[in-house]
Amino acid sequence: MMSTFLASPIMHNIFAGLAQGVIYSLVALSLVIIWQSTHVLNFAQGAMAMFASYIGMTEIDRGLNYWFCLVVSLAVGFLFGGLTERILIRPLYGKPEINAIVVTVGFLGVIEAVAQAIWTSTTRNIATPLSQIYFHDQGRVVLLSPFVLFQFGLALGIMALVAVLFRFTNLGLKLRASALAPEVARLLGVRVNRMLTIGWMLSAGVGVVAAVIVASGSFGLYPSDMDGILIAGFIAAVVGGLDSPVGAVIGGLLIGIAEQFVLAYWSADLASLGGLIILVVALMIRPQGIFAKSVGRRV
Amino acid sequence: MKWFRSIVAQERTTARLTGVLAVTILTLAITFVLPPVADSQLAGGAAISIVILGLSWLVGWSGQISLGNSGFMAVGAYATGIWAVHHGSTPLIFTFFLATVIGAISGLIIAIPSTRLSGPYLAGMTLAFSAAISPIAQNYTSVTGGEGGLFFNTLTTPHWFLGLFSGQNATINANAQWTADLAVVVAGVAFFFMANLFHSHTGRAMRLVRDNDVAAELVGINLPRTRTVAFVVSAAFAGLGGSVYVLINATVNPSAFPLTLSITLLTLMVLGGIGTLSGAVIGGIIYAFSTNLISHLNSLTGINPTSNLGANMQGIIFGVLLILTMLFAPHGIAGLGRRLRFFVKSVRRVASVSTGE
Amino acid sequence: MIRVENLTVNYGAIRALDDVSVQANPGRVTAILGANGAGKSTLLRTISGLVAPKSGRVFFGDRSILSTSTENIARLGVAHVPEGRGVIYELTVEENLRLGAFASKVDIREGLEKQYTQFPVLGERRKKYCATLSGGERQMLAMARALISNPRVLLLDEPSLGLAPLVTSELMNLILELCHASDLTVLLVEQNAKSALRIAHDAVVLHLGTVVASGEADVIANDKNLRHYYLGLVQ
Amino acid sequence: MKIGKRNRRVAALLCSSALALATASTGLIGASAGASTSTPGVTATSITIGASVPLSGIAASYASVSAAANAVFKYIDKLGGINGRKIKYIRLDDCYGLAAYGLGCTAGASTTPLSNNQELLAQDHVFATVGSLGTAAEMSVMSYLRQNNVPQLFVNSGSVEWNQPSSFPELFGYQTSYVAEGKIFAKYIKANFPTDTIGFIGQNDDFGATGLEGLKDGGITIPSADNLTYNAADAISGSTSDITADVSTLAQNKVPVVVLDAVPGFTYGILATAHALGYSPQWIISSVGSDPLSVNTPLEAGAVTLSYFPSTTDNADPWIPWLRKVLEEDPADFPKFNSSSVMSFNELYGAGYALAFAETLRAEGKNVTRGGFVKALTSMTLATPAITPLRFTGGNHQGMQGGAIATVNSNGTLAPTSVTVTKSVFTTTPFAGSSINSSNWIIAPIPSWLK
Repeated sequence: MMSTFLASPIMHNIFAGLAQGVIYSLVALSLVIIWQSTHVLNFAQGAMAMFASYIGMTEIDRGLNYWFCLVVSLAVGFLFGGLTERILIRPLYGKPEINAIVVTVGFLGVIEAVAQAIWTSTTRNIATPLSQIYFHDQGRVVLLSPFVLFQFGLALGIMALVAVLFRFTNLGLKLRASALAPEVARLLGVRVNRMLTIGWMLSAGVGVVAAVIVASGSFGLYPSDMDGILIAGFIAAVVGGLDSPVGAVIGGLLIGIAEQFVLAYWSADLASLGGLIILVVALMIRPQGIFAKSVGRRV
Repeated sequence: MKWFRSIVAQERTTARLTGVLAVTILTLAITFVLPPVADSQLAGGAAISIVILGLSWLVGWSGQISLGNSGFMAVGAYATGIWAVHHGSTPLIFTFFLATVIGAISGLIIAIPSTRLSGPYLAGMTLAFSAAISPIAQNYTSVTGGEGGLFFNTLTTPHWFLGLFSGQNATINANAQWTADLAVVVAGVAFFFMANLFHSHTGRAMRLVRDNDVAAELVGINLPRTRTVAFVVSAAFAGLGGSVYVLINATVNPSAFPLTLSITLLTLMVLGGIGTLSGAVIGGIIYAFSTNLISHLNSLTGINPTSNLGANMQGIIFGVLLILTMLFAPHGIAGLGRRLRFFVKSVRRVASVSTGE
Repeated sequence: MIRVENLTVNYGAIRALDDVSVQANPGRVTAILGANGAGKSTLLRTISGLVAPKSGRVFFGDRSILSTSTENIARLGVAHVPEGRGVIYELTVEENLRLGAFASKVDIREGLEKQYTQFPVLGERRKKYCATLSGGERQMLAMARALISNPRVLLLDEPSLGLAPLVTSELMNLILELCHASDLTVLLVEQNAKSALRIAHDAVVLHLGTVVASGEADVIANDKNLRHYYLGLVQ
Repeated sequence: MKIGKRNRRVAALLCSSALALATASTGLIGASAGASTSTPGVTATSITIGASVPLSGIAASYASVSAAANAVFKYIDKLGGINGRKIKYIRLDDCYGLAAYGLGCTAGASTTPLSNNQELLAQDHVFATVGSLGTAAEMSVMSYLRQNNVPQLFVNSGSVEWNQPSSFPELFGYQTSYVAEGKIFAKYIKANFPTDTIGFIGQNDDFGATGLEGLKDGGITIPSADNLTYNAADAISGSTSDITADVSTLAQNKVPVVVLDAVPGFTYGILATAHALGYSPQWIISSVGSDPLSVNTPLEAGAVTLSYFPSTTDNADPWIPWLRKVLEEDPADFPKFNSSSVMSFNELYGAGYALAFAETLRAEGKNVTRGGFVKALTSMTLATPAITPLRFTGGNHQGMQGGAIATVNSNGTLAPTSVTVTKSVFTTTPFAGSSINSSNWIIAPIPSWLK
């Protein structure tokens, strides 16, 4: 009984939506971490993650282990995030917020062009150690595979790790304080600049996890593979509230499922409208995102 | 007519008219000197500058950010395209009017749910609009022509204008210049209108709302209505710009209006300088001619421009230029000029103070 | 302990402090008085390194701290309670306190216990978000957070702002007590000159960025002209 | 000197306009060069042609098509050119017509197929555009080129739009139309899977729509449940959800044969998704999306496709070693190409239209005009590597008429790199009801002047 339920069309759509949704969630989470600390909307977030996953994951071609390559990608992501904050973003603090948009858009262009110049735009196939073949149940497909389960586990693990880090560790407390009240944090001896760099590193790392999942999936790795996902991630972050990591995660899952249901029951061409409808409805009800802490207007 | 007076400044309208007219005529004169390719590029730049001006008004004067202006532009563009396919022979002025009005209506539709939003939330809401345009255009093929879009050929160069040209490439040159001149004239009209708007009652109210919405409310400004007006005007300009843009290109299709175009518009506006006429002009110039500069820089590297590295070098240079401009001219290129003037002025003042004492 | 010499600070074209010299010693409360815009907060912010002066020198003991970063000044033992108290509303009471302990090598648990003993109200509300605290409780939290790192210098910016007279009076007594108990150097910026002068040992009067008077608090408090023109104290 | 506030604003705008003039002038030096004879682009010693093609962005893998054409032209130039004229081939990047607004596209903010064509005509004074790529991109410049009487030759697309001799007399297609391809697939299906249900996944534009039309015209009915499309724009955004839905629908219905009209990136995605679903039907893939080097997955092995060229590893065909030699001699376009490199269909495809252009130009003789070129092109037999005739007439500008059924091999490495092409070639026209003829494999002899 249970198993036919898992293979039912509705579960089919829920699994497909969740598989896409956790990717959006991770990207949204990474955008939120940066937004909280530096109030920068990083359009290059997806491209940075793509680049790190190219550096790490193409090592598989040299016969290296998938897990090792994943760790390499993460390390490159951390480094990349930190350097970006130090070199490109730091000069922008105190400047109009819109300037950061231009810089990150420019950076996005540079990263994708460099990636195409090095690796060309041909899709790369990443062989995963876990099978991507979906489970079958009495001849019917259940839209879950060992890799998809791993994908869920990895995403949940990363989200939990981020939550624990922010909520229960001294580093997390310093990160939050630096984001909420940088001047006060400095007066209390917190090295705020270092915290901002660490925030970008963490955020880039979370993005890399999303990019590696994308690259390992059925569309492979190519230089623009994160473009659409970044936009969906941004929408998810806005739906959840840009200062709420929990909201980002839930927003991502919502958008993933909404897209899948529009696709299945309305029109494939209009799939992306699913997420947009959620966005519009959410903002009309709560103008600062569903999970925003309502802070009164400060005069 | 109260609403009309509220958006047209009463003072110094003639002065502004003279200013815009001077620049328009100068630009028209320049089109006679420019090679035809540059004329074509200028035409596109003029169309985009109208859109940038509308965005600049929204961001610079009312303090609202929008990622939806490519959507408003697409609405004006499709209105133009659909009209041109069915009624190709109507006077252009009517087409422009139609695109402007339909653009404004789309702005109204987006503004109503957006007045309570700000910052990235407003960006998200407006992005939803521009992101929806492409799938909708693809889905309703019978009206929009789907993926391939619509094709029309409405811009015909008049005979008297053709007569000005002779020689082997006469038609090519004449057509290129005619489209450029047409786009420049439309842009001139749009810029004149905006110059007045900047100094109108509405413009001043807008500034107050941007700088301090609480104070604005206290002096009796209706916040939602002011914000809505800002959107409607911005969308009307985008609609007009989109109309000129597709008439120049003789085709309208979804891939011309990806949501990344909104980000590009924002980028061009910031590069030029936010909230000023000259900023929008510079943004249009960057749009039109940056490719030339980039190709030139690319040729300096000595890499074969058709190789994989060479073709992508173009994008690398573009991105690097964007970043460098923002790092070294954070208030845009127009702002750079202003800062220079301020610097000269303050040096003079310091000099006069020290000698005066 | 804190010595400021010939300090001049500009905000753009506006001169906020002009050739200001101030000295504050351990075990003494030094009040910085003056009207709104006199440059009191700027003085504290410059000591903490939040504002870069145009000229002048700032010493912590014998060490010049002019080019030291805010974070490192805090780590030296300068606790600055900024205007508006600087309590982070989105964090809990305990998180705010823990944050205060990072500036020194003090054991966090011990520090927390000590502050909860000193301020029992905070102990009761340790899991509450600061947005839910009253003005007096927020001030207590700000004090506790500053004290948890066992600082040697305490910079207080308008602690009485928004407090009821009775609470202000208690607060001032506490400041004096702390100052004596741990040989603390206290720089107390106040618009409420009366309360400040009641506990201060020394006082400095600022007007439009310049020092118009400095010396023993008693002397300042009894100068009629100062009282009238700069301190707003009329009998 | 005191300048009023208003005047300053005017001055600023004037300066900006001057800046426009200055910027526009850079890169345009020498704009008026060439064009000394009556035919644009033709001088006594050279002929200039151009193309707007994707060199960067998602379709950049097609860059090797025009690169190979360029290599052929350079080879011909080394032999002395055509009637004493060297061929100058200008290739401009248009990012597949996906208006280059940043993401994934690097051609520059305002570059479009139209702006590229304006540049080719007004600045480079090209004789013709040769081998420009993309259906939507080339449709957007048809009228412009027609207005200016510029031949638009060998458009790289299987749309039937290129075959309108009465309204566009200078417009010529090149590859077999998607309709004809569909019809030939239909014939193959009827012969090999007469009783099976057939599924279809196509791009939701001209490509998918006309391909499906061809299948229907060939007598294949596809149940509506198995007739699926994906959003072409998703190719840019990386959205995968509709592909997963499409493939799982076919998998649930256990459809044994599936026709794919997709670009290589999506062919990859579809094959990988099907593999994940444990679903392995017989794939029949359009030539547009089947090049094994571009699809780059062993999952493609066994798939059937249409080929208008011999296998790239078939050294018995004289064109293969000839083209390898040509590519090796052009290190600027093929930097790392050597005797052990693998050649893809893209290179054969590009070389094919370059040869067609060169041969026509040669046939036209010393006196070159656009009208003369079109006349020569519609009345001659072209020798190209194609195994199906590339032939134009006054009434048919489509280009190739068919191709051979080919199968993708697995050669044991990670990616399959070879294709076996059957020896019989099918030809047909895009017109409804026209019959499909089976003819012999053509190996056109390499003209002696090219050796």
